[in-house]
Amino acid sequence: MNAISVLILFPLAAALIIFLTRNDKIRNMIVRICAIITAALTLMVVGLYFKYGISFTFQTEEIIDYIIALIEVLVAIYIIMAGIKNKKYIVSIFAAIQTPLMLWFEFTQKHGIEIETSIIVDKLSIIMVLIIGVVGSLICIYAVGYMKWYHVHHDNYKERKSFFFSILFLFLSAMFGIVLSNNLTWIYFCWELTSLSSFLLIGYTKTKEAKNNSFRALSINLGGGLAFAAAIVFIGINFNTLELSVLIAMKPEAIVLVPVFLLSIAALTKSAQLPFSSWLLGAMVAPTPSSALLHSATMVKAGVYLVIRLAPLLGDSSVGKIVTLVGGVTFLACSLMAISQSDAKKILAYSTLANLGLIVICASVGTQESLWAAILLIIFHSVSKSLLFISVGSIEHQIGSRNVEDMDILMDVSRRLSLYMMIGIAGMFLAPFGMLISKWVAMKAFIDSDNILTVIILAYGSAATLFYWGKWMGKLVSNANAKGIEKHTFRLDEEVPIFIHAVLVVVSCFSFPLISKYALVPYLSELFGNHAMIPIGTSDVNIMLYMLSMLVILPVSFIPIYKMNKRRRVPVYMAGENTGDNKTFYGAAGITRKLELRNWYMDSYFGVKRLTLWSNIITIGILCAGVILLVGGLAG
Amino acid sequence: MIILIIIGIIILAPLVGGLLTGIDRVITARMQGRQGPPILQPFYDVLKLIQKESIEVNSMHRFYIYISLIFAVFTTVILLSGGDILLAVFALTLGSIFFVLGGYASNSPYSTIGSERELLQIMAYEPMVLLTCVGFYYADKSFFVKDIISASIPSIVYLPGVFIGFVFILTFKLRKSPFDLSMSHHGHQEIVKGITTEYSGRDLAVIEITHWYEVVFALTLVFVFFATKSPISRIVAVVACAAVYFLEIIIDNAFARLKWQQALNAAWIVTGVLGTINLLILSYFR
Amino acid sequence: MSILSMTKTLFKNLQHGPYTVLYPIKKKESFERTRGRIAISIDDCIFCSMCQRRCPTGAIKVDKANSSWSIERLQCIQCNYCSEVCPKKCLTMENQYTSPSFGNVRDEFIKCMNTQSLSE
Amino acid sequence: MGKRTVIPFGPQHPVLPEPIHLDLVLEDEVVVEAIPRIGYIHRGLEKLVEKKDYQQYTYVAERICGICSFMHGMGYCMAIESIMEVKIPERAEFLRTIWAELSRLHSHLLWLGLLADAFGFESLFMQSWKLREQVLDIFEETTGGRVIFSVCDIGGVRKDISADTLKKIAGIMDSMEKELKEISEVFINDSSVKSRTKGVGVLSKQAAFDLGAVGPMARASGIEMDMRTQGYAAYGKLNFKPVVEKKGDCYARTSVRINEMFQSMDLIKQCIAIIPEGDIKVKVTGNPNGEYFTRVEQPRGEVVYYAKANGSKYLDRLRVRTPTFANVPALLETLKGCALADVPILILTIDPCISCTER
Amino acid sequence: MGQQTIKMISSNELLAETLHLKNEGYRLVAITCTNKDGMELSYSFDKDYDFINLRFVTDTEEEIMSISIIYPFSFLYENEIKELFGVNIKDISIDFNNSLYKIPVKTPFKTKEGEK
Amino acid sequence: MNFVKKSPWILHYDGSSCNGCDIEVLACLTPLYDVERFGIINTGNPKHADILLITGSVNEQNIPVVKQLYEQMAMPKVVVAVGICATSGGIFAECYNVVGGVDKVLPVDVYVPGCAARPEAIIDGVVKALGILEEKQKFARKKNS
Repeated sequence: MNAISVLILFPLAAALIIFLTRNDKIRNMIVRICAIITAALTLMVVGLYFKYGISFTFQTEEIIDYIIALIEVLVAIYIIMAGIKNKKYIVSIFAAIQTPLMLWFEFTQKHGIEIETSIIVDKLSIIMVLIIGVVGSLICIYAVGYMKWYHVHHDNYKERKSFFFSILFLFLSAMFGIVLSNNLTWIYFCWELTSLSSFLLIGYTKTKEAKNNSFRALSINLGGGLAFAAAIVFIGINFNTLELSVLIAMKPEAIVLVPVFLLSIAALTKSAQLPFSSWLLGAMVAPTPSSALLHSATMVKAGVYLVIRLAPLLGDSSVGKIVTLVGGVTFLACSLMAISQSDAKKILAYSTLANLGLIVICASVGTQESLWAAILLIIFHSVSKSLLFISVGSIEHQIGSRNVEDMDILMDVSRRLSLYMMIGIAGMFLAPFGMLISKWVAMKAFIDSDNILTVIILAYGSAATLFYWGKWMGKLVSNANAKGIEKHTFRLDEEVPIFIHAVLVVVSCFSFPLISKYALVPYLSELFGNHAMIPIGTSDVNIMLYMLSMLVILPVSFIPIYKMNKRRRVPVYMAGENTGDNKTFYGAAGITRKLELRNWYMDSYFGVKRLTLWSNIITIGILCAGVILLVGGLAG
Repeated sequence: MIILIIIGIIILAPLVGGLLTGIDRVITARMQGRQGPPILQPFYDVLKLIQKESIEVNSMHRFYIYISLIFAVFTTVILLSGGDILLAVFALTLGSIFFVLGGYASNSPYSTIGSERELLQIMAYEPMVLLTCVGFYYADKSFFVKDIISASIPSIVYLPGVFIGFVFILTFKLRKSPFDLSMSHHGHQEIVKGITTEYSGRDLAVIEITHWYEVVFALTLVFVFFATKSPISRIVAVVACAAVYFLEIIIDNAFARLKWQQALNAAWIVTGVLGTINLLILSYFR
Repeated sequence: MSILSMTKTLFKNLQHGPYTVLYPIKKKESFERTRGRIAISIDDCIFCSMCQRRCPTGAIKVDKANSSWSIERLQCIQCNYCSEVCPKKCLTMENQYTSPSFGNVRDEFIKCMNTQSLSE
Repeated sequence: MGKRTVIPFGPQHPVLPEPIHLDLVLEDEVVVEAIPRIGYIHRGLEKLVEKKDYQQYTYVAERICGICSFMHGMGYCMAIESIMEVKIPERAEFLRTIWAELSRLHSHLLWLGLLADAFGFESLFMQSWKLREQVLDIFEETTGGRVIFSVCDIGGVRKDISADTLKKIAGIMDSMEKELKEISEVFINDSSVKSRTKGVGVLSKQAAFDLGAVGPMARASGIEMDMRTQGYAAYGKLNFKPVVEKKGDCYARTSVRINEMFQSMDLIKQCIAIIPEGDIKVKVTGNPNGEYFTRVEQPRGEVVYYAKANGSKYLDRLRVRTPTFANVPALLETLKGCALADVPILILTIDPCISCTER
Repeated sequence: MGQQTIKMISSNELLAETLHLKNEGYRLVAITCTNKDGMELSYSFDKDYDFINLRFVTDTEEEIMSISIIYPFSFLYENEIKELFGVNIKDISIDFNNSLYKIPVKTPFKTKEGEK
Repeated sequence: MNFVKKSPWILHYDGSSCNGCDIEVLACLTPLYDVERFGIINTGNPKHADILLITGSVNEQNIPVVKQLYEQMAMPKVVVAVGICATSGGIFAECYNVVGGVDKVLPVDVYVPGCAARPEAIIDGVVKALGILEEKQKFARKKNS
């Protein structure tokens, strides 16, 4: 248990130190060291508690509660002030409602509620800790390299690196808090802290756009927080408990479903599901490491983590159906919308939304198989997506743009980067890689649970996924030559984390049977009280491992063939008008014209505006239906 | 033993595929009132291509189509040895994606547009392929071909809608008009030869052989719809395969090539209507 | 809406069998007027050079001194003008076309001797 | 970075029977801009009038274009005959009309085939060209050439068609009409074909007029313009009305051409019914002096022959304004905003004859 | 055959006359250039088979206004005449700058056979 | 076995012909002549083609095009000049913008005369070209071994 307190408190301390260090070099060193220590701590905690897991409560809980309340008040004041200062009153209103609500609850209603276990370490939280710790610390190291040139390129932004790094570490601490706590008030507190750090990081550049987007993010997240707070109050008053595990163990009756619904709303906002998704897209203005860490790999996972925790209550209940539908619409709509995007970070954002939607579906369907899929999706998605984000960050550095269309010269600029990028993309949608395995199981789970609608949504969504990743990959492999591009150094600080990420993507695919055997199956067996099975047959797993090995071995085995077999090289076919360099052709009036090859975006079909409007209307409708059902349930 | 079977499949599948392509060409010719090439013409073509010089536009673009071939072989082996249909479909998709990447890798105008269209085609037919697998699972409680074809009632009884939908998207897979946007077997197309534009010699032969494997893959799925454990049904299934193939030839010759909008709409709507309704009914009665 | 409206024709063709003339094996019979290539009955020729002057492409060469008449087969456009203007009507248009060659073909005809063709 | 693709289209391209180049600027597959480049076939044959005398030039004029070879020969001969004020025999007028209409028939069938090919309907292409072979057989039987006839001459025609053959031709026309009905059914009614032609490349009546479109291109947009109504050759004695459609899209142009084919068959039969006996040629002596504009309706539209002679056997100037030359601006207009898949159809829809255009 | 009127004008009347014809509803049929005693330019118009030619004689020095502002599609004719005859036509809406045909000989029609 | 003879693929390019020969080349594909009997496919893509059929003469503008197409074809390859314009320039030989026959820029292997060349003649020409193709193939192999 000491290890766990250290795990939570160490990043906090690191954040403080970093914030106070003013010298660039020293600070970078500290960041690196702290990141490594965090990772080491994570591994240690995992090692210590993996086999059996623990649950305990602190003796000094009351003091902690008071400290939390104090910080909460301070944060609330800060937010209210900031809201008023920037004329974003909605933020102030939210803060002004929920904090007094929580304080009122804390000081008047809470007496008599005993918390038996405030910290639970089980297989699920271990997996989450592992993701947060490893991916998070890698991204922190990456950020050191990234931020170095970030301010060189964007010299119009004020440099606030120490602030940036310390928020990153603060955030890590808060994330650990969310996944390890069992006490709902603690989860709520950490939840609000992540919202706050997200808000601070999005607003990092202090441009008008950044400011607007950060406030949008904050207001939506605070809205979710309000739902969370309401849920806590409801639970505390009605069931006389504040423990998540106790809540989960209840029967899905109408009265229980009310807080579950509220918590689900909170989870949906955090996971940026439609109709609450606009904040995540706006968050892409933040520097890339924060997008990688907060807006894809970890923070948004807090939402789906909560849904997974609530899964036993969702299952067949009306709330479960509602959440499934919202996830389904998000998955389909965002997969389609990603097609019309050309900004790499936007594509990643839409893809994140879609995948979170998928995880939400899996979690809310709530069968053993679907939860298996959901947890695996979290793992694979975190690793692949943060690899993609940080690669895009470095690509932006190398070629000066993060538009997918400009990446056709990447092969020429940096073969390694494009390879990492390919691994990341392959990890997102190709067959033997993780995401697809999970999708497969998800599909099977949906069929088994007779969710035919979600099966169909999955079929269409996957097809759309294929298209946008496919065309991006296409740009990466196309051999346009990059003349006149100034090559930058690919810093070690950037490359090492990217490389480790890439290795992780591949290794996690190879080792998923192990993960399944040692973590998922025991967790699910315990949760459902029967013996869980790995949903994929052994023979299939073997075939998939063959495929994966082929994908690794084949490219390597081609190298000698290339060396041996030299061929006559001719220019590409340009209807006979090639000028000879594969880049230009003789155009009309004898002018030499540059060949330009661009992807399809099909705006008339997959345009964001129309799709967003419709899917928002549908999801809002679904949520309203949920409210009506709940009220009806309570009445009946 | 297993290894022998696998080797047998690897060798026989392209022979069957090539022969079918040859028959296709002859029947097509006869339908157009022509004499047509010899039945073995596809083999002559491929052998010729292997004998010819292979030229390249850059060092990378041939790599992808070899991988594509390997995965097409892989798929066929999985399917014919009674393996998991869904896994086979995924492997085939992987192969198709590599084929598409091959088109992009050449960075040539028509290849790139071909790749773009090919991706669109994959997007158009993928839902139906997945739903077909789902349908099999619904009907026979298993993704494994060996389980499905040893059921007592043929899957077609449960899945008539899915079957029609599948035959519909088979037109994409076999690269037949009206859905041969990305790479037509006929000479004249606005994007020249699509993805294959930049390939020559051995590489082109590889693409052709990949296509043969895909033909076998597609017809195997048709076979699975009809086969049960009784031997008569196996014969019926083979006849059904022949009939479907003949139908595809007629469709090929009786349609203009559609544009991508129409292709995407048609495929998605047919999938949405036939596949969905069939599955909904099935899940209702289950 | 009508789809597959081509099917009727397709089956008709299928039933009828190919319309193809199996060319090198079987030949399509040519018509009486078919313009293939120019032939000369050199014995009747008076070497007036009318054909040479009128030939639009300059394919015909007439050499009065050697009493030879020659034609560049790869320049002749089979317009039949020469045979129309020939005062002796010794130029005729044959049905058989000139067969493809690997190089320039110049057919030369010299009077008093039998037809002889030289290829360069 | 924009999302615009810039690619070359042609000169060598499988869908283009003739070399023409377009710089295509695409967005997805939508053509935003199409800039043409021509000159691959430019030979400069108008200049040849200074080297070939006006008699020899008949053969050059025939080879301006291999598809409407006869019409070019006829247009040229008519221009010279008008300058020299030669009245050609009536039978020759009728023979010219028969050949001209047969040419139209073959040209339209060829076009139908190519159109089918452009939208990937191979069997339809084969059917159209199979039908066309029958017309070519008639050509070969009556003139001796499948493509280039060399029958039109200044002062008449060089070959007569016997009464038996004429009867046979009428018979062939009857049987062809049936077969043509069968394939025109597909062009007009098949929904997959309609989906590729309806609403594609719409040219309004005003636009067609403003862009100077001629021939079927103009007639499909509702402009009734047909030089044959001026009654040159034997057209004055025949009964027909120009085929006009209103919509101005590819579908309308297809249907105009198909109806013109039926009309041509009818005209041929009319000619055969009333063709008079008599000479086929008058002897022309002397050299032309003067100038004249001849306007003839080719399968592709109105062609203008301008000949200026100075009394020597070499002309001063021969100018051919071919229909494709007039239709190119309309083509460029319709290309804007079309899909890449429509580009071959639109290029074909004006029935381009680049070798005419560039001469 | 319809009427064939040839109306002689001077080169500076060209635009006004063309505009007049355009307003009457005439369509431009062709622009023809003949090299005989200077460059003889004929602009042919047609309305319901009524055929009118505007004609004037110029040389290769004089600047001729393009009529492409009135009939936009005249750019093809004008480019051709400019390239083949060397007539100095200015302000063509789409000017190919003498590379419409991209011929190796410069203005081949400017000189006549035998006059070289 | 030498399979080049069994499946010659054609690339047809229209130099500056009058279309007469082009439509005859196309006519070879149609039911009456159907060259697919010989395995001939009109590919329209130099990278796939074995035989380059050129109709029409060459001029300043299309010389680079023709050369490039030839370069982009894989060995062994042959060039067949179809029609009088392609063999010698024909009636247009004296035009200012006609350079002459195709042999001015490419090594022509087979000349198919005719104005316009008849489909039968074109088939004959292609069959003749097959012989040359085979020779070239043998030669290339000998050189390799």
